[in-house]
Order: sequence, then structure tokens, then C-alpha cells
Amino acid sequence: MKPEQIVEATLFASQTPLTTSEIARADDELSTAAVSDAIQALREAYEAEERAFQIYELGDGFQILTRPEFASYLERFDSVARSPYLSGAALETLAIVAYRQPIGRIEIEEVRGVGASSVLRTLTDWELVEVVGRGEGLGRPLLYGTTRRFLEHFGLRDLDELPSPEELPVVLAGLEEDASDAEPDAAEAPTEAGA
Amino acid sequence: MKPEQIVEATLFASQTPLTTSEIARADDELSTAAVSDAIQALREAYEAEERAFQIYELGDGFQILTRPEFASYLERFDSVARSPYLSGAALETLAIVAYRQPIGRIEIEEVRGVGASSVLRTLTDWELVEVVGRGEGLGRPLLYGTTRRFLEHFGLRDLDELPSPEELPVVLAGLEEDASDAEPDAAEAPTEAGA
Amino acid sequence: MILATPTERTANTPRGKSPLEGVEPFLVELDRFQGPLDLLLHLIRAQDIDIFDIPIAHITRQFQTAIAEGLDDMPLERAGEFLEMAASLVRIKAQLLLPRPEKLDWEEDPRAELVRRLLEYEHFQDVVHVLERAEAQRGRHFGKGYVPDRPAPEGMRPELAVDLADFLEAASRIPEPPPPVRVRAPTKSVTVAEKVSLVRRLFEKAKRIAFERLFEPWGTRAHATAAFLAALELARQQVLRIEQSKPFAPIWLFAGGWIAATRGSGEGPDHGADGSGDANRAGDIEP
Repeated sequence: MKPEQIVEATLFASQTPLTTSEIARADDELSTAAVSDAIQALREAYEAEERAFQIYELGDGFQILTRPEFASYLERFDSVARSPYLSGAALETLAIVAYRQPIGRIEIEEVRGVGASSVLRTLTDWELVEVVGRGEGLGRPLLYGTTRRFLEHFGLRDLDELPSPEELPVVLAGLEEDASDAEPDAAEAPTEAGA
Repeated sequence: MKPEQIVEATLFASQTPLTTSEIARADDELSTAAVSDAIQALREAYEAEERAFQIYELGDGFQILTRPEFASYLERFDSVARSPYLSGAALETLAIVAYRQPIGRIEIEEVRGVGASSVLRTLTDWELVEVVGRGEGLGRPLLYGTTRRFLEHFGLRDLDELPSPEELPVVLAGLEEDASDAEPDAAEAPTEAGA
Repeated sequence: MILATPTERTANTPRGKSPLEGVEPFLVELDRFQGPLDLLLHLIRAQDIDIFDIPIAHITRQFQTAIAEGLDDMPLERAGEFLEMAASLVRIKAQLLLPRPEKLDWEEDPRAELVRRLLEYEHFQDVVHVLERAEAQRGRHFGKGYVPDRPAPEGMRPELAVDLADFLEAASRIPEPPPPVRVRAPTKSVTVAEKVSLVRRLFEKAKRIAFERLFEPWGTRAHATAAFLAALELARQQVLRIEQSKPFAPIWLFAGGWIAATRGSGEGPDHGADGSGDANRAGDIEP
């Protein structure tokens, strides 16, 4: 079997992203470097053959996903699972945790002006945030940070992909333009592997 | 979009096998005959390009699956690669159970400030904690303790080997030193082998 | 939904006559808002008010009107959050009425802290838009729908990728136990059988058990009695032996009865014929 085939079979048989070292364990002869090369070769092949899917990089792992331009077809099927959308409260809390981590509940509540315990519990249960430490001071409050699952949910490779506070206005202006174009941006999120 | 691409996306993302007429619902312009042709074309393409997957007919439906000859890699992958890791929440809960057993869910939640039921289920599934009895009070809550497997996993002979809360910082500092010591060793290893 | 009439849009007009006088009050569906900051920011932005020069009296009135309707239907905690904001708006309004120097330092402006919070909140609203967009884009990608179950080969269980260092690190984050506040429910009967099964379970993990462990966590006399009777019963059945080095010293239960111990072999774990047990502390469970 060619390395590409083994890597392809492994990615194809997984519903979650896999790291190169996880994939490499499928075969003793497979190094992580060989896995990376194989992923690159597969990506080029899928591109050339106009496959409806591509390999994307999510967090520190790789996953085969359909290309975004097929979303409208797939949404017609009950047998196609849609990823859940988060509530406003959840998004607000995640935004704060993502930019200020590690951060305690009290600080989150100060920014939001509302209580955060139940939303933090939900986010922890969904493994979008986790306790990453304890702060100083009274009761040594729990500090929260984002998880690998957070990156996967938002199609991010790492936290650096989020715009810095200075870049934010530029990015937002871009989003509004995109929205008025209504043209789906194929190559944006999630990050195409190797891009 | 080409019919083959739409059919490919649909077969890839569906959780169940789809009949040609079901697939045809993806697009108003798609006839069942066109779907059948597309499936045939995709099969030939996968064959020619030596893809690790193929379209199989199951009952009266179609599904994309990895080819049987890759089963051994996937089996191996399952047995070694899924290196599941415990979330911060799970580890913390485990620590609370280890140090305070027998302990009920409510008490764990009081310490962590967040819900513990799903985490306790994970830990029970991993056979790291188990129910050891029932407490007093309303509903006679279940009390949890660590298992023998917990000791085995962490290489402990018995619970006494866990450092006391006061010793923890010292022990942790020691472990970190060990970890940084280990790196230069690893870098030297290849040289030794070559000598 | 906010119904803004042209008159309301001129909220930022020179003082004198309130722009709201004789005008329909703002109708706001409170459910739409995450909380008081969200509502306040909406009132300000919807009327193009300069956030660095908020007409507090005006905004306070609008805020109060907006929440008055919805308060009754709100859960207590959420209502409290809106009321707290209403109160601090009133406080700021009062502070502004105090005599103050003609030219005020921004730092000393009673509104400064509120403005800082509003801007910070608005910043995170921007981040929320970015995240929403990322989520929507990710939602357009679909993963493999069906993956056949491949049960792991018999006897092989994936190893957890967690080591002792991870565990101890997590343990170090656990706060010290709070001072014990023992509120015990009225004694509920506990059976000797329950204590017997507790002992058996503990013996699966340890060769000896501190006796107080069998009742101390429950802290009632009934549990202590049941534990004592269970220990005696199990000793009679040669499942364990009870040891105490001297009066009032800790009582230990050792797996395996006296017969097993003196024979130095048998069903239960071997503790050595000397019977002291202290020589081999492996597998203890202590309080």
C-alpha cells in the first residue's frame, strides 16, 4: 500500500481531526514526515480531480470535509448532520475567553454585565472551554481557556487566526463586504491544509 | 457543479446509504439516470486513481466506504492511535475523587463550581472511578471512589503514594525538572546510535 | 424591536426640552438582549449618540422605560442584572448634578467607567461577529457522515494519553477543602449489609482498610455501629482480621482472616505470618 492510500483510508474513517502522529500509528513504516507529504499529495490530487471534498487543518489535526460550495445541496438531507450553532450567550462568553484567557468567571461577568456560571458549565460540558488553572486571591478562582474542540468548531488552525484587537475593524469591514457579495468564500475557513 | 461532484458530496456526508432517487433530491436538475451515470463515473475514477475508498451498494442504497484491504491499518489505528486524553475538567474531577473519596457528585460540583455528571460518566467509562456506596441524605446520593485501574494507570501501588496536598508543589517541580532533563538525552540518542 | 421615530433620532439635540417628551416610549423586546450592557449599547448606537458624551438623564429614562415592561416575566437573577444597571445609571445622574469644575478631566467624569465598559462590551460584540462568521463558514463543510464501527481488538483498550504529571498538576489546582460544615440529615437507617459490601469493595483495591473509613465520611453513630457490626461479622467469616496495636490506636482491617494469616497463604492476600501488617503497607487505604 502506498503511504497516500493508508493516510487517505485513515482520514476517511475518522469523524474527527487527526494529528499527523496519530495517523502515523496506522503503520509502523509511516513517519510523521511521510504523513505530511502524503497529505500534501492527496490535497493536490483532490484539487486536480475536482473532488467534492478536501483535507482541512483544524486545530493541530487534519480532517476530510466537503467543500463549502456543496453546502446548499447537503442541507436538503435529513441524513446529513449539521453542526450545531451556538447561542449568543455562548458566543459572547467564548469571545471573552478566547481573547483574555486564562480568565476567571468573575472577570467574564464583569465584561458581559450578566452571570456566566451556567453558560460556562455548558461550554465546559461541550469541551469548548476548560479549566486551565487557578487564579490568585480569594478562593483561588478557576481560570478558563479555550480547547482544541473550540478551534475545530470555528474551523481555526490556531488562536492566532483570530484577528488582533487592532485588526478587528478591518476584518469586520471585510465581513460586511463579503456579506453583501453573498458569494461564498471557498478558501477561507476552515484552513485548507498546507495553505 | 458537475453531477458527479454533487453525488460525491452527498454520498460522503450522508450517515445512511442513499438510493439514486434520494440522491437526486440534492438538486432539482438531477435525474435518477444522471445519478446512476455519476456513480458509475465516480467508481471508475476511484479505481483509476487508486483511491482508498469506493462506492458500495448496500441494500438498494449506495455508500462510500474505505476498501476492505485497508481494514488491518484501521484496526491497528483504532487500537493504538485514538490516544484519548482526559480534559482538564476530567482530570480535576479525578483528582478530587482521588483525594476525597468516597465523595458524592454534589460535593465535587461544590469544589469545582461546575456540573460534574458528564465528567463522572467519562471517568466511569474509563474505569478510573466507580460507585463505592451511597451517602446519607436526600435521595441517598451515589458516592464515588477511584478504582484499581486508576492505580495501575498512574503506576501507583496504592493511594498512599499520592503526594499530600502540601507535598504537591515539590513533587511537581521535580517532575518538570525530569522532563527538561529528558530532552537533551533524546537529542543525543541518534549520535550514539551512529557511533 | 426598537421603533425609532425621526423625533427620537434627534436624541442628541441641545438640552432644554427632552426629545422624548410626547413621543411613544421605546418599545424594546428585552429577550433580544444578552443583558443590560447590550440594551444600553443598543439605545446609544440606535440613536447615534456620542458614546463619550452620553446624555445620562435621557438614556436613564429610556432604559427604565425599556425594562419596566419585561421585568415581571424575567427570572429573578436576570431582572437583578437590569435593575443593577438602572441603579448605577441613576447614581451617575446624581453625581453629574453635583457642582463641578467647568472643564472636567475625562478621568473624573462619573460616566467614564460606564463608557469604558460599554466600549469593552462593544469590542467583544465585534469578536462575536467574527466568531459567528467563522462558525457559519465551518458549518458549510461537512465531515464523513458514516464511519463503520470497528470495535478494538479483544483485550486491547486504547491507553489514555494522560500521565501522573498531568494528574498531579490537576490535583494542585483543587482548592483546599472548606472548613467542615456538617449538616447531617436526620439519621437514616443504614444496614450492616451495606457496610459489608463496602468492605468487600475496598478490599478489591487495598489489603488493609482504616476502620474509621467505613463510617467517618457519613459521620453518624448509626454508620459507626453498622461498620463495627459488619467488621465483626466479616472477621467471624474469616474474610478479614481486626488489629489495633494498643488501646485508642487506629483500628485496621486486614483482608484475609486469622486462619489465612497464620497459614501464610490462602484465599486472601498474604500479609506475612507475623500478623503485624505494618511491614507491608502496599495497598493500604487510609482515611
